[in-house]
Amino acid sequence: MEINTGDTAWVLASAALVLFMTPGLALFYGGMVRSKSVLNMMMMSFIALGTISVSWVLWGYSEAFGESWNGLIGNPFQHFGLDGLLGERVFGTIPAAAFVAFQSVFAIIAVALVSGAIADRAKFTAWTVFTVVWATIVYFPVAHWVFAFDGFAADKGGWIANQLKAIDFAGGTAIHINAGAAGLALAFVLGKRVGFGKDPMRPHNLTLVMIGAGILWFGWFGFNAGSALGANGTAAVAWVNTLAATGAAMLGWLVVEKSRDGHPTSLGAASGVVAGLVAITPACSALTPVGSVVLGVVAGAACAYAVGLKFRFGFDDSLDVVGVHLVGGLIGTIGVGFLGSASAPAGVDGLFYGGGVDQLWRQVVGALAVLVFSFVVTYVIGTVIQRTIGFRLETEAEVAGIDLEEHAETSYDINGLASGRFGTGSGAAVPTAATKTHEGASA
Amino acid sequence: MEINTGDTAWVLASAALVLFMTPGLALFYGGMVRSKSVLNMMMMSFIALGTISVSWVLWGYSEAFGESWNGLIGNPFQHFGLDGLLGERVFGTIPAAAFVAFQSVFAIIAVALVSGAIADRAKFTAWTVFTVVWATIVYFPVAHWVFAFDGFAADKGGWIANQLKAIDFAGGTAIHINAGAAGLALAFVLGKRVGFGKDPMRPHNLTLVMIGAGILWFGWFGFNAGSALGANGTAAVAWVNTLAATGAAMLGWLVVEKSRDGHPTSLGAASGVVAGLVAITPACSALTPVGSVVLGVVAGAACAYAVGLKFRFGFDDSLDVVGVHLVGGLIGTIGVGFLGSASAPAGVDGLFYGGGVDQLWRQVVGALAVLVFSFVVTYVIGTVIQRTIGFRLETEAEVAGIDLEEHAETSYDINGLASGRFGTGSGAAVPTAATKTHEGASA
Amino acid sequence: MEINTGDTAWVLASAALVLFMTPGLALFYGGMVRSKSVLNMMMMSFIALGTISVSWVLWGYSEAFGESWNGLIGNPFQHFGLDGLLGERVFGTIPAAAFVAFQSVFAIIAVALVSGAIADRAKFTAWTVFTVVWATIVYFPVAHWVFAFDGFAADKGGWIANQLKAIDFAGGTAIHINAGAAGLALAFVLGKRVGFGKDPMRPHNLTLVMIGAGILWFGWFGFNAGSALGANGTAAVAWVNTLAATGAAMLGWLVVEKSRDGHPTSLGAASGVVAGLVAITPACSALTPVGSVVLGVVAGAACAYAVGLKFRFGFDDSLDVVGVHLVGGLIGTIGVGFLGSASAPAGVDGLFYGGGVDQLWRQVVGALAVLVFSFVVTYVIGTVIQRTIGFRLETEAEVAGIDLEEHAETSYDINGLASGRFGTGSGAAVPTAATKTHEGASA
Amino acid sequence: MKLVTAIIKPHQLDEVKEALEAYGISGMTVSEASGYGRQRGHSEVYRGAEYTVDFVPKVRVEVLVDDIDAGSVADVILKSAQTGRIGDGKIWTVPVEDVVRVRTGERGVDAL
Amino acid sequence: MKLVTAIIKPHQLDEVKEALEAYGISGMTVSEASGYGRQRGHSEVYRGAEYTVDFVPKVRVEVLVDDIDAGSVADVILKSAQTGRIGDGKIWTVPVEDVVRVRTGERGVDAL
Amino acid sequence: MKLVTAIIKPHQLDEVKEALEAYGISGMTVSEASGYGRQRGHSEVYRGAEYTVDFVPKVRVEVLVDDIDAGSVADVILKSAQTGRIGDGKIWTVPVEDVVRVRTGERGVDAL
Ligand SMILES: Nc1ncnc2c1ncn2[C@@H]1O[C@H](COP(=O)(O)OP(=O)(O)O)[C@@H](O)[C@H]1O
Ligand SMILES: Nc1ncnc2c1ncn2[C@@H]1O[C@H](COP(=O)(O)OP(=O)(O)O)[C@@H](O)[C@H]1O
Ligand SMILES: Nc1ncnc2c1ncn2[C@@H]1O[C@H](COP(=O)(O)OP(=O)(O)O)[C@@H](O)[C@H]1O
Repeated sequence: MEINTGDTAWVLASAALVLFMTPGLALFYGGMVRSKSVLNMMMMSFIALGTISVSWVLWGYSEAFGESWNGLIGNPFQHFGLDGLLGERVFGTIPAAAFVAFQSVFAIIAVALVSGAIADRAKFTAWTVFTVVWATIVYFPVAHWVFAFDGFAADKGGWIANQLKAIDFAGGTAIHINAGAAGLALAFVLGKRVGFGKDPMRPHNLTLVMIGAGILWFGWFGFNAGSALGANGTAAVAWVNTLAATGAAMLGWLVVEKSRDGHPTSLGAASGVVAGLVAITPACSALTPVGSVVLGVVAGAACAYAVGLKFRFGFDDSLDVVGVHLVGGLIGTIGVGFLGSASAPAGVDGLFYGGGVDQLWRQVVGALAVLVFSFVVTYVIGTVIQRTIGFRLETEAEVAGIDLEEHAETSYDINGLASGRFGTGSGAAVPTAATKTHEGASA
Repeated sequence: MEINTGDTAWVLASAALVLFMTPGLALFYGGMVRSKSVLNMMMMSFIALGTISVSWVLWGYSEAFGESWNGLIGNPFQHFGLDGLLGERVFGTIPAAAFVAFQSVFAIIAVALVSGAIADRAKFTAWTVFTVVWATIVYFPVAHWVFAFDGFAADKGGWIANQLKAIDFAGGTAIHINAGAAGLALAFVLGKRVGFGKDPMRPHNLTLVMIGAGILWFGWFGFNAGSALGANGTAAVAWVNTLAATGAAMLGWLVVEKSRDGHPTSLGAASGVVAGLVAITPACSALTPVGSVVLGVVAGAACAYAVGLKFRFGFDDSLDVVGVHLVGGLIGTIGVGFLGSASAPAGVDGLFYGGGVDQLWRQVVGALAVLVFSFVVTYVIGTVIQRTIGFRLETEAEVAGIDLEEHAETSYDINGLASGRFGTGSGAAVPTAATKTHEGASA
Repeated sequence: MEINTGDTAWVLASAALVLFMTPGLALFYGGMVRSKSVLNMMMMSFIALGTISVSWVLWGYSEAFGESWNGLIGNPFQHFGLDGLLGERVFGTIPAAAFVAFQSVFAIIAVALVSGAIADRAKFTAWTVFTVVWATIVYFPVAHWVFAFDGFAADKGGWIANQLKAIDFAGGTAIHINAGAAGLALAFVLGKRVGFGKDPMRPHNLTLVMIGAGILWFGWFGFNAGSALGANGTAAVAWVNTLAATGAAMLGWLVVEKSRDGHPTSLGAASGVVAGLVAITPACSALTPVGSVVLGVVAGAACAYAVGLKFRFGFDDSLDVVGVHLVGGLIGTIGVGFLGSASAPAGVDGLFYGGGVDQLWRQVVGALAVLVFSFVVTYVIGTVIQRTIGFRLETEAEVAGIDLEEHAETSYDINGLASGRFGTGSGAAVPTAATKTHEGASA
Repeated sequence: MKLVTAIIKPHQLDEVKEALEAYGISGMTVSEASGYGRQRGHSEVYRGAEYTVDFVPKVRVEVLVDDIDAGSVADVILKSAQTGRIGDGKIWTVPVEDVVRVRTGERGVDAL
Repeated sequence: MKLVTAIIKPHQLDEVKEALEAYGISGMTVSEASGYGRQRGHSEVYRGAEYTVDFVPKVRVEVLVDDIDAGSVADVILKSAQTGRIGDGKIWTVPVEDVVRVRTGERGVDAL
Repeated sequence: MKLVTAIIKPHQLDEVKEALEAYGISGMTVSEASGYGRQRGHSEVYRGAEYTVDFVPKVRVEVLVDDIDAGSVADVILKSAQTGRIGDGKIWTVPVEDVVRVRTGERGVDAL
């Protein structure tokens, strides 16, 4: 079959947009922690760009989109190293490699999202190991369930897409519920930060948070509208719904803040944006724009309340992966069962549009299946890592600051007055001991 | 009619690019104010992303592109909630929803631009109300005048596009003159900041300004080249002209600075970039690349002088919406009348290319019509808001810092030494009073 | 010939992505210097956006892609001012102007890259002059050698592309080796910074570095996959290889750091990303994804060592243009000769895939030719500038900070307590002397 | 000699500086500080969680003066720093045994 | 009157503040400082080049007190700032000749 | 005991620190300051509007010393901080009544 260049152009552009979301997430998360842990926070996202890129190319793609084993997992050996996907192979209307590209960045950000739950206290090596293990055991299979449609990249695909037929256009279950449930599990495994609920841990740089939110929104158009895998009417509707729901969610969050706390905040606006984006992710092909506005307002307002759950129940989901991604993902996924409209591209009426509960129960089952699977398996993975190489940082290092401990770096040196001495270190390609002579000093 | 996937891909990508400009503007503006008001400055842009997204979906699109009432305004009820635009409907060569998407982000940034004139001193709620009212009464109608071509989205469109036939490819009048005139009106309504012309109000973070300028330039390729509504030769020429004029404008601004003040500055470079982008916006389909260089140099140099007008005339257009957007928009719009070349896609010769004054007077009339309409109506809207709910912040709150007053947030906590106590607040989903016990403390 | 809208859409989007890389580079570089020189560092990139945009439109494009003079240089007068490229002219499947657009941003970033070698100590006016001279004498000709294929934009193109037939898909030689060699030459011409190898010169803002690295990676998909000049299978494979090699290079760099210095750093992650992007640039159409992973690991690890060379040999390549771009560019360009696989779009087997040394020697010759040419000519240009208008800043100004000296600006004013007095300055469009009365003061 | 130290509101710094200049004081050292006292801090709210910041920004001004000037300098600062609202700050005076100008090595009153 | 100055670890600030409040001290001035002493700094590595930072972050707490309180205030700070690990800091006391409250012009003990 | 305070140019800090170390001083406290004096500030220009910054960055170094060391310590700082150009700063000495090491509670000279 011939490729369609317009569809290909849009998918390649979308893939780049989604890649950009992970650095965006690094900034969004990084701005929210204290200045002594911003680099580690950003590194947890960046390392996923490294480990998951490589895993994806080697076995991840094949595990997600290779020939299905009972709808549960793809054959990881079939396309090992992307074997057989470089040439003239076409999926739908685009080159196979374009589909590989597009799906790769979903895997990366799904992993990076989880890190928000364990800010400031995870050993970096342990987290690095976790990214690979979690992707392999949790994400790639779940992506298979949700994104592998029969007859597209392989004859047989995953059970949620093909048997259950839950609608999840761009990954409300596979990405957000999945990452949210995993974050919750890790928050339990690692325990609370020193001083959680007592010390003030306010965001150290809200301009970073806003940059991150801006990049996320921008990239999310690739995430959602790109999931049409072509430049067509479905993509355009997904685009518009992504705008409408997100704007509405920002308003929803801010109205809650204004009425409850007295002030609409910039962190609230950024958080509302993300909540709206999460909620519309599964639903963007299934709702009308007005339905999207409704979904957005509900998601924004609900998540604004949900972020308080961690204080009530005492788990330290530091940057609210649960409150925003799990809750937002549930609202969006289940919301399709209520707000779906046959006039939207997905063509399915939800409960409120006279479609009964047929689609609703599918959505609920899909959402819960991913939630439970992810939570349980992640809890096991996290526990094994904690019991073997250790996951949680030592208390003293955590208090002194994880950036110094794990990365030997300081995030900012704005005034430039900090004194210090220079050693050529080992970077000089000469033995370290010899170079630590610190041959002079003046700040 | 069939959609063209290549055109659709480009329009969807362009729409995302233009969406990204508003967070970019937030950073550009945010870096220029003092650190005590950066969050409010960014929030004035972000809230437009919320309110205008929703307004656009509900009635804004229809008001701008619904069936025309005498060339002055579209029928706001025809496509209320984007009714009738989701299906197979095609405008030109793209899905109707793609056009809706592309135009939505123009509305958002037009509103956000205005905020630069009233930095540091506007009540956030009043600004929020203003965004909706101004979009409804000023922007949507003007967009109709300029962007609604007969027979594209509706049979009859706006008077500037179809009767006057002024050339405004991407919105020099509808966006920049419009926002600039509105900014001027609001600067009068709100009055000067405390200490204007006396206190130093230097930019608190020029790296933010540069990030913002970079994002704006990047996004502006969607703005200008995307306005071709297809991936064609016109788009490509618009792209090249957008580069040429902008680079030239940066040089123009810096040369003025170097010769007048002794130093070319980074704020000058960023400002020159924006001035060039503004000026080439209406003109990018009508000029040759050499013509674009000329327009850019003129715009950069002229705006470098124009930003000083506020000190001479004593109005506090804090971030130079007048000096850059109004002046740059006028130069670009009227410049088409001089520099237009029939060899460019628009195919019209200006005065300098032997075309006489025919196009020139059309450009002048279009520019002035928007300027006067926007200034007058905005002045009225601003005054009504000031007299009813109040627009201007209390002096004491302004001096203490609008971020704390309006958003209860602090932008940066870089050194992390700030002491403070934690209260679970109302986010804990339990009554506020009970949780303000501040159950412990250690920084 | 008809244009293909999908190909055009992708090339226009790619061009915008590559444009975005230069502001990204400004941040990447800017974050690495001390806070007293961040603005100058960013300005060295920004000014290239100005000067090279204009030079490109006037004579640069024609010099690079006009009719060839012996494969060495294009005719600079043929398309002066882009004459003859606006209309219906088509190159391959895209409008001529789209090709002009795409190649313009390569020229800009090539120039900007060089600045990393001479951080903190170059007179800004001299650098501005250098950008134009270097582009004209070095970059445009080298771009002709490498990127001008016979029969595409002109009948006859450059010698590396057409006679030597070295594979350099997106500019490993023309951009990275070229800029790296030029940086080395300038580092010699300007000499070391005051305190080099003694004073601590740690990065003042690593979050900026990470933002920059994120933008670079994002934009690089346009750079590499866009170089297919169409939305096709080659572009898709280039995209996937760009992901795989970059992720692998980050891991390679971090593993070296972890084993050598004890800590994987965020600066290392960002640097590894760039090293990987550089290395895969020439190779992205010629390798399999597995080959790309191998190339990436090698490049990341090798560059992690190569950045230490400057201390050993005592040249102050401040931000490691040599260690990352020259070394990375050599690894990628020559790596094609080893790792090239006939199953990739370029269809050439390298030494490791049984292709013998045929392609290898071509790669080596191409790489060395550019390296030597660039180094020698740049050294001459730099020396002439130094001997005439002076290139190196005065010592005292360098120590006090180049931002204040050259741009009269301060990068950050975060706490806002800095006292100061306001003068309307010359911006008020009234004579400076009269306005320096400082009519009052209170911070 | 004496060292007169004043903790004042940041906004009053320029007025204090000008008043001191007018009085004939040509040098001073200024630094940032945070104050705790009758003047209350403020609350911030992030994702619904409330933080109370107890300290308010202040500026410290230090002036080395001759013994006979100490009282008047304190008065000059007092007048120029006063806004009458809570949190205006404190001024205190400490005896100094020796002062040296680093550039010249001059000592005592000559070093001021 | 006396000025009691303490250089302490940043983390102890809230405890010191609360202890002083409990003792009845209602005002103090705090600022950032960097300390050099037995407590070592740390090393950082950027692109393989090592930097040694010798100074460690500290907080300076200053309290103006009546003569008779000086000793007890120093003791209160001592107890609340102590962690027993190297780098806990110093407390010193300096005689003060005069204190003024800027807001009211009150002097001496009334100004505290 | 005495407290020797020096306001110096930021660039001289490392030299001062090394000179003090060489002399045998093992502890000190450093903080940022802004100075006003003979040394002029600078002008900045933003969109044509000029701002004059009057204060120049300085560093404050404080050393607690035994009475007999006070003079020599001031001299050591004097020599190491001197560049001979305007703005080199001041050194002054203040009497201290009591010093405590927080970690151990040691007092007086033992606490240094
Ligand atoms: N006992 C004290 N010792 C040191 N500084 C003090 C003391 N009391 C107050 N201050 C400083 O003076 C500032 C103003 O004091 P405050 O009690 O708020 O107002 P006022 O002096 O107007 O009654 C405080 O912020 C603090 O910096
Ligand atoms: N002689 C001194 N003069 C001034 N400050 C000092 C002096 N010695 C120590 N300090 C301060 O006290 C802090 C703690 O001192 P240090 O020697 O590290 O630990 P300890 O007091 O527990 O032995 C130092 O960081 C420094 O700020
Ligand atoms: N009277 C003073 N009181 C306190 N600090 C002072 C005084 N005079 C000068 N200083 C400090 O000393 C610094 C250097 O003083 P300055 O007059 O600029 O140069 P110099 O001491 O070389 O004549 C000033 O920046 C300021 O920090």
